[in-house]
Amino acid sequence: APAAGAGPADRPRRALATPATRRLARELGVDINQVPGTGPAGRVTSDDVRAFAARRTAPAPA
Amino acid sequence: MGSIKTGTDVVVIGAGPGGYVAAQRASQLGLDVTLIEREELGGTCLNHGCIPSKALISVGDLLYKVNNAAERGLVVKGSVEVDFAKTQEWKETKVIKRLTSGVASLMKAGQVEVVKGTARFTDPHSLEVELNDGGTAAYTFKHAIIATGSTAVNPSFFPLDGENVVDARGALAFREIPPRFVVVGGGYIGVELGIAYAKLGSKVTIVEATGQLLPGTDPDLVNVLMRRLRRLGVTVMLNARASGGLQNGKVKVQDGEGKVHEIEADKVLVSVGRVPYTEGLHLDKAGVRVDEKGFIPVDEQMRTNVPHIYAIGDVCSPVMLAHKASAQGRVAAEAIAGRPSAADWQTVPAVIFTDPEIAYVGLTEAQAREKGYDPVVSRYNFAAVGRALTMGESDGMVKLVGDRQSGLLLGAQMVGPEVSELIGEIALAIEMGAQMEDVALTPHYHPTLSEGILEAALSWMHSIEKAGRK
Amino acid sequence: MGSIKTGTDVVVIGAGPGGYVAAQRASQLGLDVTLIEREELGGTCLNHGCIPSKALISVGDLLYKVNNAAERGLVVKGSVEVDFAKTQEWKETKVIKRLTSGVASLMKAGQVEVVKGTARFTDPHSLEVELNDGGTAAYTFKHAIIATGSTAVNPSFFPLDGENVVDARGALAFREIPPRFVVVGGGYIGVELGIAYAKLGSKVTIVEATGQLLPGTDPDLVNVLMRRLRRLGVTVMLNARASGGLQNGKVKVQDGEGKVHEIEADKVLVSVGRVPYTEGLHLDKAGVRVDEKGFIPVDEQMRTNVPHIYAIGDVCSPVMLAHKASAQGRVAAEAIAGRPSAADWQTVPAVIFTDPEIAYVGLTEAQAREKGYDPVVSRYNFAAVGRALTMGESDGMVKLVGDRQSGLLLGAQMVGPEVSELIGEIALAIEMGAQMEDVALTPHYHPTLSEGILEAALSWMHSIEKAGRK
Ligand SMILES: Cc1cc2nc3c(=O)[nH]c(=O)nc-3n(C[C@H](O)[C@H](O)[C@H](O)COP(=O)(O)OP(=O)(O)OC[C@H]3O[C@@H](n4cnc5c(N)ncnc54)[C@H](O)[C@@H]3O)c2cc1C
Ligand SMILES: Cc1cc2nc3c(=O)[nH]c(=O)nc-3n(C[C@H](O)[C@H](O)[C@H](O)COP(=O)(O)OP(=O)(O)OC[C@H]3O[C@@H](n4cnc5c(N)ncnc54)[C@H](O)[C@@H]3O)c2cc1C
Repeated sequence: APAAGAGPADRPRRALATPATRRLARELGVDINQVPGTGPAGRVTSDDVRAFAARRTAPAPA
Repeated sequence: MGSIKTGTDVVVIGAGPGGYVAAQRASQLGLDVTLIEREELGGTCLNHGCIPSKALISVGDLLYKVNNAAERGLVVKGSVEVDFAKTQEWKETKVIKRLTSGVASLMKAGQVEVVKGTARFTDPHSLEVELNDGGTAAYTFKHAIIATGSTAVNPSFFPLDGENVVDARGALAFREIPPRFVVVGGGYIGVELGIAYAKLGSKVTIVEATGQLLPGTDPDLVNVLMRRLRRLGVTVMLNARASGGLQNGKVKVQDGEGKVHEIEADKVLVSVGRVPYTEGLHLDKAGVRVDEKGFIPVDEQMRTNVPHIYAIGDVCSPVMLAHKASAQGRVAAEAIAGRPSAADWQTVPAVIFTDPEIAYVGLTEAQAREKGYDPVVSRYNFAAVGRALTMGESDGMVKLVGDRQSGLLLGAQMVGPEVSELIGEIALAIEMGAQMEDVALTPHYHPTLSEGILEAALSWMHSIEKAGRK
Repeated sequence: MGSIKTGTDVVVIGAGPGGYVAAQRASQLGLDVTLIEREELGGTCLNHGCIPSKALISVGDLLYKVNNAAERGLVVKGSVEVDFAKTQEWKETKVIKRLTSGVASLMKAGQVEVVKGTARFTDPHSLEVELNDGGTAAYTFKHAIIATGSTAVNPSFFPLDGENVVDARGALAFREIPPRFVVVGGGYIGVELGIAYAKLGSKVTIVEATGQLLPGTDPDLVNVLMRRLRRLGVTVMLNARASGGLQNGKVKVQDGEGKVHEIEADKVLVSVGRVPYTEGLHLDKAGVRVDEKGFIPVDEQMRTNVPHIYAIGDVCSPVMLAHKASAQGRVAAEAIAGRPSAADWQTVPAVIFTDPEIAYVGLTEAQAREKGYDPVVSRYNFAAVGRALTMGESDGMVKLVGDRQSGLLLGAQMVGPEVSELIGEIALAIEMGAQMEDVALTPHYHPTLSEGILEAALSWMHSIEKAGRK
């Protein structure tokens, strides 16, 4: 129990998101810190991540 | 011998909570794993750290509780004696041995090859093991995970003698309860063991160089502990320096004013820190870099500067905690298996098994302010928590830190009964990005200690409501 | 007298955990509140229920633990005796009294007018109080909150005699530990008190009419409890019916095969259920409807059929739990103050303070299937949890229920040490809509009992991964 508390990810501008959502972002190759959050207190939801990934990979309209 | 090289997907060096968990996870993911350990499976944690310390603490606790239950109508006619040989035997066979054989079964089930010996790198893709049974063996590997842990500092100002001046490992293995026990270093290891032996019957003195026990811990929490230490008869010397070892049964301690005291002692525990352990590993042969303090720097996937070599646990950062090692072990194994895992948790909870227990996670008020939040703190005392009163354990409090604007729960600092378990709820809340309201509106069973959290969250909400949030 | 009517914004009838919390919250929100209680502040819960039962349980627990710690090296030379008068005095003065005076201070701080007496409605906007000190007082109110709670069933087949055949309130107030104690009814109240007295020295028999103790509880949990009861020497008779009261120191019990046994008993606790209590309230004069079982139906804001009259706690639904009453009290107070609060929580955790403890929340596997989920269950035994071994408390397990498709954590069933506190994490997880992964990826301190939850969540993830989620 020494100097914990300050976790490795206590870094500035860390997106607010649950562990499962973070993992989803990594799975989809999305930098979660770029995803705008629509949840409470600006939380990034899994839908936000999916939408972001879809926008990114959506083929440009022909 | 030593010339036949066995190939393996993953070699894990060190079988502590970092290494054995990494080995297990890698094997679950279909990798071929070799785990090298020169002592017992389970590492420091299971054999000489977390587990044996908590075993002694819980025995001391029970003894102390029953000897202080007269008010509750439990009267000791005669006495409750400690048969310490029995305690130690129980600790070894019914606690440690069960867990380490559990680890052995896990390794077997996962078809992890366990090699007993000391590993050293020979080049970036191979290593050699000096086998405990004699001889050497050589391995080539696609990936390596370094999990060699840490070791107690042996300070020149108070050198260990392995007999009466010992590190925590030695103190956990005492054959008898030392009548007079001096602890040099008031960090969590020293304080936990100091209290355990005090409850078991030792006259204990804790010598701490700084102005506070448990440096780095919220002073509000430590104050509650200090009151209990007084009741336990533990002497605490702050701003004090012990030096020169145990001489004629005495320890020299210089206090803050420069006055020198001689404290009688049968045994001395020196616990002044732990350092990463990579001795004899020949990291240079693998090309793995260490920093100026000896830690192996890693990225979010636990990769060292050599991309196919990972490091986890105590060896890679000064947050030396078993669960951090295990979580990192899972990340490293998954990364090797090609998964997008990362050590990106927000918080690592801290617990100290003192009496009362201390636990904290996330940000303190000061840390929150530094990070640009507008922190509001609420507290709730266990003296007003029904369950605490029914247990006869009403010292302590819950402090919750929340951000005024967003309502986010940023951190908790607690001291009191079972806060080691209560912290789990808050750690999850923080990882989930919970707002204070989420905690305040979640039903908490009555009567439980976790109502302390509920009440602190409710009072946080109500204070914001009074002050006006927007 | 009785003709001068005092007007008030909110009148609360009954000062249990429903009523006093509602009164406090209403006053915080700026309302003028009158609280009417004919007995002590704190209601059943603080005076004759949750709190005193847990006080006796914890004393019995400590005694049992120390008498069974020889393996851990604690040897009782002589004996640990129970001075039960002392225990009761402690329970009354240091536990109950402290909490009830805490409630009194809260009421004072909130300027709640506390009236000691029995209330009855005279019309939809006024009531009369038969004062404990004599005389009556009359009140008109804008809003009323009915929080009159529940009362123990006094069954005709085994009538209470208030002396040797008692309800829980009576059993909590025994002046001596009954040498032979029979419990009629194996619900949580009976089993908790049965175990408490067994540990304190009674020879205990529990008679339950159905085929399982704690009807409605996951049998996996009850099985663990049954083993412990055997070790405690508690006799459990299932499918058995006691009747006819205590005759010549004997209780007649007919077993499942129709055979009649005579069980010797000094005291008998009859705990066969509780019913809503509205006697003498004259609900009809206020126009408040009750259902066929006597409960007052309410909407999500705790409104009865009369929109300005609310009902909370035991009187309004068969889930008779103190924290539910308190949470509903907050909702009612906030609704009266015009806030959009609602009793819309997903889960109310259940805890049973047996040995080992039982706790559950959310859905069981069967319930999840019924609701159309595809449930996957994982379990983890406390025998593999380091902290449990260090406490010498390794019986029990954690069961987690999750939905295969969505990964949602749906419920948990636990039996083991301190699960009363562990359930807080899961209750929050469910309220937050957490996935199993969220729990599995949140660092849990080592060594803690909550690692049982972590390991169950991890093994859930890994089993899904093997089976393939999509
Ligand atoms: C008294 C005490 C109490 C503690 N209490 C707690 C607590 O309550 N909670 C908590 O989280 N942490 C606690 N810790 C810290 C915890 O023990 C460590 O954080 C944890 O053990 C680190 O795990 P690890 O896997 O990184 O290394 P270790 O557990 O140190 O394991 C490293 C292993 O590597 C082996 N090894 C090293 N070099 C080689 C080599 N070249 N070849 C083969 N094998 C090698 C060692 O023999 C050792 O078994 C405590 C520590 C102490 C000393
Ligand atoms: C032995 C036992 C153990 C229990 N353990 C637990 C537990 O561990 N956890 C848990 O959640 N629940 C437990 N319960 C249940 C818990 O006590 C109730 O759910 C809770 O007390 C309900 O609160 P309430 O405010 O609805 O009513 P009560 O607490 O019953 O309060 C109602 C109050 O109204 C007063 N009253 C009634 N009519 C009038 C009137 N006309 N005028 C004035 N005053 C009136 C009564 O005197 C009483 O004080 C236990 C119960 C028992 C009996």
